[in-house]
Amino acid sequence: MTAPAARIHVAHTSAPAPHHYTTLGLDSRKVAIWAFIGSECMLFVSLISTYLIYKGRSVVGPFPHETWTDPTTGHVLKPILNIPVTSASTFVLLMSSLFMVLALAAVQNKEKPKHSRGDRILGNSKLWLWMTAIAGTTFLGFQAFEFTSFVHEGLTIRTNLFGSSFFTLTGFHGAHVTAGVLWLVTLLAIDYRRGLGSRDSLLVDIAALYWHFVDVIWIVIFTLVYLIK
Amino acid sequence: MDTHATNLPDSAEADAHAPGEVEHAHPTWSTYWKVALILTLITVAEVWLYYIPSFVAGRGFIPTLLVLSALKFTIVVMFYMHLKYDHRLFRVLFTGPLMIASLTLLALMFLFGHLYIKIM
Amino acid sequence: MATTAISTPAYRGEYSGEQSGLWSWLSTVDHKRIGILYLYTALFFFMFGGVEALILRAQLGAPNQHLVSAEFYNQLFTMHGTTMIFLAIMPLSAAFFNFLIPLQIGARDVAFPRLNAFSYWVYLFGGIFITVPILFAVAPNGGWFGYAPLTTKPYSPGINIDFWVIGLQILGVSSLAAAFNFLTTIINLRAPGMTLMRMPMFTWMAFVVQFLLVLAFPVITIALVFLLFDRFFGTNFYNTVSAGADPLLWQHLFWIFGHPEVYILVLPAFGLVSEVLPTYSRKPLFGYPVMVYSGILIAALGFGVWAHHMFAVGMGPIADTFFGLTTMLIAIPTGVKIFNWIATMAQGAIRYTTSMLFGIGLVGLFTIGGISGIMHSSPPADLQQTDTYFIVAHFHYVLFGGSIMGIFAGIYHYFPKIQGRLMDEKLGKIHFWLTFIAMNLTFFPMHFSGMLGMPRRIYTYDAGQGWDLYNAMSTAGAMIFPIAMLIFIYNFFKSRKSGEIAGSNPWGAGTLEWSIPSPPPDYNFAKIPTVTSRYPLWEGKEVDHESARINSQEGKTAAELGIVMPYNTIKPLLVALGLIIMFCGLMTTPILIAAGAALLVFSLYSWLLSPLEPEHH
Amino acid sequence: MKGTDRLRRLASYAFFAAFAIAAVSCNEAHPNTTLVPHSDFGREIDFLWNRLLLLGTIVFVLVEGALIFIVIKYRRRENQPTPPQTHGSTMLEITWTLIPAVILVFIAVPTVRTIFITQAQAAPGSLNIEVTGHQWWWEFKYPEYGVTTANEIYLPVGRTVNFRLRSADVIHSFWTPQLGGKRDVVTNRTNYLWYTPDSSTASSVWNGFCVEYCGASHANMRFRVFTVTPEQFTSWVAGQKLPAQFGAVATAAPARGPNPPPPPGSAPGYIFPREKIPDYAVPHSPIPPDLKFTPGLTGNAARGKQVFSGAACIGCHSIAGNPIAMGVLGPNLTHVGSRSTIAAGRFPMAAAYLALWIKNARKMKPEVLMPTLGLDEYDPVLKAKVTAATGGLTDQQIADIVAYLTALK
Ligand code: HEA
Ligand code: HEA
Ligand code: HEC
Ligand code: CUA
Ligand SMILES: [Cu+2]
Repeated sequence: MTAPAARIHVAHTSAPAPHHYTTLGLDSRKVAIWAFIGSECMLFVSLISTYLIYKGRSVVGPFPHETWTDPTTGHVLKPILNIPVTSASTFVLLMSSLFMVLALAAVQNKEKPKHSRGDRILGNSKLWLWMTAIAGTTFLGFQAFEFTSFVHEGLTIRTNLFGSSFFTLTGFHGAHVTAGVLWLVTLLAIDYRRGLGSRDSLLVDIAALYWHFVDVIWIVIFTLVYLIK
Repeated sequence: MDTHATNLPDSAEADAHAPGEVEHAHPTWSTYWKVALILTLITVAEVWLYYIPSFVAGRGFIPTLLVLSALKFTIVVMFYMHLKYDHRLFRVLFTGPLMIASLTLLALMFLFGHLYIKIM
Repeated sequence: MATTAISTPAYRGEYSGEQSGLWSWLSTVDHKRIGILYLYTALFFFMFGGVEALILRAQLGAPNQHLVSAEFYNQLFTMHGTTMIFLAIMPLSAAFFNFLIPLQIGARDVAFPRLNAFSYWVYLFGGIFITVPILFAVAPNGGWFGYAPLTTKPYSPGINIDFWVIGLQILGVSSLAAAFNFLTTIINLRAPGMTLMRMPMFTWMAFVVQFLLVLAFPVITIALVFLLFDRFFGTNFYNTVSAGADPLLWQHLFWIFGHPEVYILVLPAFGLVSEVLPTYSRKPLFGYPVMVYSGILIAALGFGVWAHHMFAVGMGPIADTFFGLTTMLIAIPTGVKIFNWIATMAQGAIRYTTSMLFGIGLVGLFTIGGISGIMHSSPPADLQQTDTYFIVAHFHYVLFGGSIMGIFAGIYHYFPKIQGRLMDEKLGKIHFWLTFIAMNLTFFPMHFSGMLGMPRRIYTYDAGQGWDLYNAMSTAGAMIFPIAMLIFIYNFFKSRKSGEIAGSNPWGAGTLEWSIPSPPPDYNFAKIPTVTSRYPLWEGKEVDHESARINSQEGKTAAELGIVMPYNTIKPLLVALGLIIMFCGLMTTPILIAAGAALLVFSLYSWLLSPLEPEHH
Repeated sequence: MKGTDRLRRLASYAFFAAFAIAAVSCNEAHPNTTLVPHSDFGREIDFLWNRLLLLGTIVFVLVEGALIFIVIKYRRRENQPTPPQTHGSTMLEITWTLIPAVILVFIAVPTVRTIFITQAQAAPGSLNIEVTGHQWWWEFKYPEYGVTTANEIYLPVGRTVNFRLRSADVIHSFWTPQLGGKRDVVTNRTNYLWYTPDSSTASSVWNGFCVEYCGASHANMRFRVFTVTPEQFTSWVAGQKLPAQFGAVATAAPARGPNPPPPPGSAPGYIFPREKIPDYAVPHSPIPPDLKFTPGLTGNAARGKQVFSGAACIGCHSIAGNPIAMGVLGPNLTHVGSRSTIAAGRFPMAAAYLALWIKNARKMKPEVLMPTLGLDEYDPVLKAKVTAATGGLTDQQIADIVAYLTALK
């Protein structure tokens, strides 16, 4: 499919140029991911603003923090948010960030000598990538549980303004986590295929930045959506 | 011939960066777990506060939660996303948009009457 | 002093022999070729949007006419606005970003060449997706800002709006991908010595625009997602009156995007004239640092003024005051730009090339649009102006008089760099003068029809309203545009074939892109230059670019020079295709969604896992 | 190049001359001008506008003047050496940052003042009118008097009127250019707008428009404002309050004030005389060429009442005094015969137009909600022919309805 344009390498490079010249000596991919994260701030702020704007404006329940009695049927609906469960999932996501930094450190230090068993565990990139991916998946599991129980309790994306803005906001976050898990799995596949070494640390670093950012967004959502009444 | 011209420092912003990743003073395992601990503690504190009805009813509840969450936010960004140690360009690329995003959020809250200023 | 490291010999043939034919265009990752693709496509859409405008004008030429039905008229103005903004001006700017940024900063390509190709293909497919419906009279008909709840399912049950929602979403993907790419390119691929404060002004404005894109597009993405969910899944964001939805949410989200968007449309043109005016005045840009800061300031302030499009919605006195005042503030940095351009020309040696005429045209005409903008910025005064032709006059002065004038200045200026030949100056000047007259004859009377009470977006109006004369003038003016455009098109294709050979620096310009052959070789710079000033070719030695020109006749290929070039690849196109198929599936059948997703994922992985270019050693 | 630049200058003079002419030109030629205000609100805006125009013109003349001067003066001459390579001037740049800033202060201060004046609460004792925007017509209610009309407002001069604006469907915008600025009519929100028509405007007609794009017939969502003397207003209200009646019964109307009792068959209260309505307020919309009505038919109002009461009409229209007509989807027709236009200012109120309207409203006005009702007519929205089974009305039936409706004064 591809037609190689030119296969001849640089003839007399005076300095050992590892890759193309870059102005700041930074890898372009890392610059791009930070720009992307900046852009994502606006994305999530739009979602969060909408949630907050519509907060307290729903005409019918269920509501996040208040009980609601359906005037037509007389059903009493409890506040729908389940703080204990979400606290647990929040904790899991926080831990995944720890695993992620450990995965990155492991990849960065791949070639460094390992002296103790602790060093070897900390230096096991596969382990930490797995842990991160599992934590992410667990978080998604919690979310799936949350969504289904909400639907059972009578809150769907169509029920009221709260339902629409809540599911869209947390759903977008969940989609980001899902993409992150896929990314991690891809890294794992590479790790199994050829091993990730310190020369790949950038690959992991970028994934990690994305992962942490998704975590950071959850920190905000947890407070604004779940805790503040 | 030299296609990758010699790396003249870019006087304005390339301080001391040679091409390729520069090893900064990276945080280590001990930083990482401490950070995780702090994050966990803050989260516990947040949820705990949520369950104190008198505090929730008070005026300090929302500000406290906002501050705590901002604190967590900052810690993750600074340490896990190693913004504290990284090139300052990244700080600009992140804080700039974050500022605009926060101001937009604030403005929207005013516009939809969730926050208001009293005049007259 | 030999301040510039001018490139060494470089070049042979138009493009390397192995890169011609249709396949090479489909699989190209060369930023210059992608720029050319953008240019052609966007010019096509510009004419398409123009023809839509001509039909609008024909209908409005006299009262109570019925050339087109009300329904079709509404599709026409919606698609005219949408086409001009998203399919003509933004991509025309993108054409210049693509072609010029790497050349101006001394880079071999953009940071992510394949992503660049992807952006283009998504734009092309998205453009086709959103344009084709009008041929079947089922085009979007909600206006270019698609106010909810009119655009929600209960009030727009047809598929018209679906095309709009999905089409804009697709185009957003393209713009965002391109923005990350250029942002990274400008930050990270500048040649040694090309500090930020030495960057050519076009690149600077492009840089600012990328920030605007990166921050504004996510907002409309979300606004459109809500609308999409409302239409497809029955959510309540703007949909249901009974659920208590607030339609102002859409307006706020849209304009948080929409106002920065108008600066996205005009800043590239500002950048282009900032190259054009100094060149033909043979003087450096006056007040370069202030030009940079004012550009940044315009962009930053641009995020705090959005609600000036909503002065009539009843936001209350405090919001009106705030947004009115921030809007007025923008006049200051913009004014500085206007004055600095004039000061650039003062004491210069002005050559009236076509490009320069368009550049001067921008300064003169944009000012008019800016002044009417300030008239809208006073909220009570705007209550008599908003949604009338006075607004239509304002935005055509800034969009046509600003963006389009600037882009034409850029086309005439850079045509020789792109094609290696000069455009015909005589035809060019006819083009300019016809456009200038048409522009003023069409849009100036709209100030009157507006202040005399004519609402916008009306497919017809009654006789005796005092608007007949001004509408007749506008329509007459509009009919001159196609003549001008046809002359331009003729000139463009004729010059491409048989124009005078340009040489590397036909205009005696001062910036880096003029130091290499025209058209530039695929690798741009045989040797990455070291930059020591803002106008290296003016401050360096004349012989340098003279020798570069001579050398360009016996240039070498990248292979001979040992320059590593990226592989051509079709994968970005396939990913874009997968994306489009997915979105088409959303409107038709889930099978297509699955097929599109499969193609997308497969091609994306195969793209990401294949190397960009040959190994270095 | 000299010639062309002179041309440019001439052109700009011409534009400004034209602007000046437009600004001073009288109402008749420019019946919707915003430049000749007739209310307190209008004058507030006009004051701002004049200042904006003045300052804008000064900026325009100075900038374009400088531009043209420099472009001509510094054109390249033969063998000219490289011009001086000036890079900037801090003094100059500070100057042209400050001057616009000062100009803006002169705009900003009165702007803020006017914002707060015009958005204050309406004075107590104002006349309240509830405006509801519908796709594509206006419903007006006078809650104090229990009067409902469509597409026409009567205002007593000298009294502040406070509009309460709400929408039944999408967003519209309410505008009477000569009387004041516009205000959007937003779904799920209530907006207010007030102004006081000048006393000098008694016996005038003003055009009003919907100025927010609201769908297919946005262009046809117009209305009329009649400013009348307080006495005429009182009489009008009295007439409108009565239930619908036609024929001789009308004389029972109580006529107050200086107006003599109306002759039989005319309106019970004051109505703005049709012959005094200026041309700009009389619709000229063309009739669709393919819509025909049997010539020479005469209708019977009493029969028309029966047909009306048995047809689809009652599902959407109310007529006070006809207990079966209670619909709320369409305009209230109680005094439809007293209005000067139908279909939101698209056609004059006259038997010929009304007949065609009832026969095929959707051909008369794109995509209206009111269905096509003439027998064998093609409904362009439903894309089907109207049959007897779907309630099609013969021309005779329509003529009867028309007789009935035109008599409702
Ligand atoms: C290229 C695009 C572009 C640009 C650059 C601008 C620039 C400006 N615009 Fe415009 N605008 C649009 C495109 C643009 N606009 C579009 C498309 C719409 C309509 C959208 C729609 O409804 O469809 C619109 C609508 C619009 C509105 C809403 C009107 C309404 O619907 O009611 C307002 C209100 O404040 C406004 C204001 C301004 C102002 C203050 C500027 C300023 O940036 C202008 C600043 C420039 C100058 C002032 C001239 C130079 C300065 C000097 C010479 C200094 C001295 C001058 C003074 C002191 C006055 N614009
Ligand atoms: C960059 C943006 C841009 C540009 C360049 C233009 C260019 C033109 N625009 Fe428009 N316009 C908008 C952006 C733009 N417009 C927007 C955003 C709206 C608002 C839409 C909305 O309300 O939603 C609008 C609305 C708008 C209206 C108001 C419609 C309404 O409210 O009802 C009108 C009416 O006159 C109009 C006219 C024109 C005309 C005559 C041109 C001319 O300059 C066009 C020039 C013509 C050509 C360039 C065509 C040349 C053609 C050929 C060479 C082909 C010849 C060949 C054949 C005939 C086969 N435009
Ligand atoms: C589906 C509802 C519906 C039905 C049925 C209907 N109308 Fe209407 N009618 C409307 C609406 C809505 C309008 C306003 C149309 C507009 O101006 O956009 C209207 C307008 C009118 C007007 C003009 C009123 C004015 O002041 O502008 C008349 C007269 C009228 N209808 C008469 C009739 C008659 C007679 C019938 C039956 C034979 C009828 N309508 C049946 C909905 C209906
Ligand atoms: Cu109602 Cu436009
Ligand atoms: Cu704006």
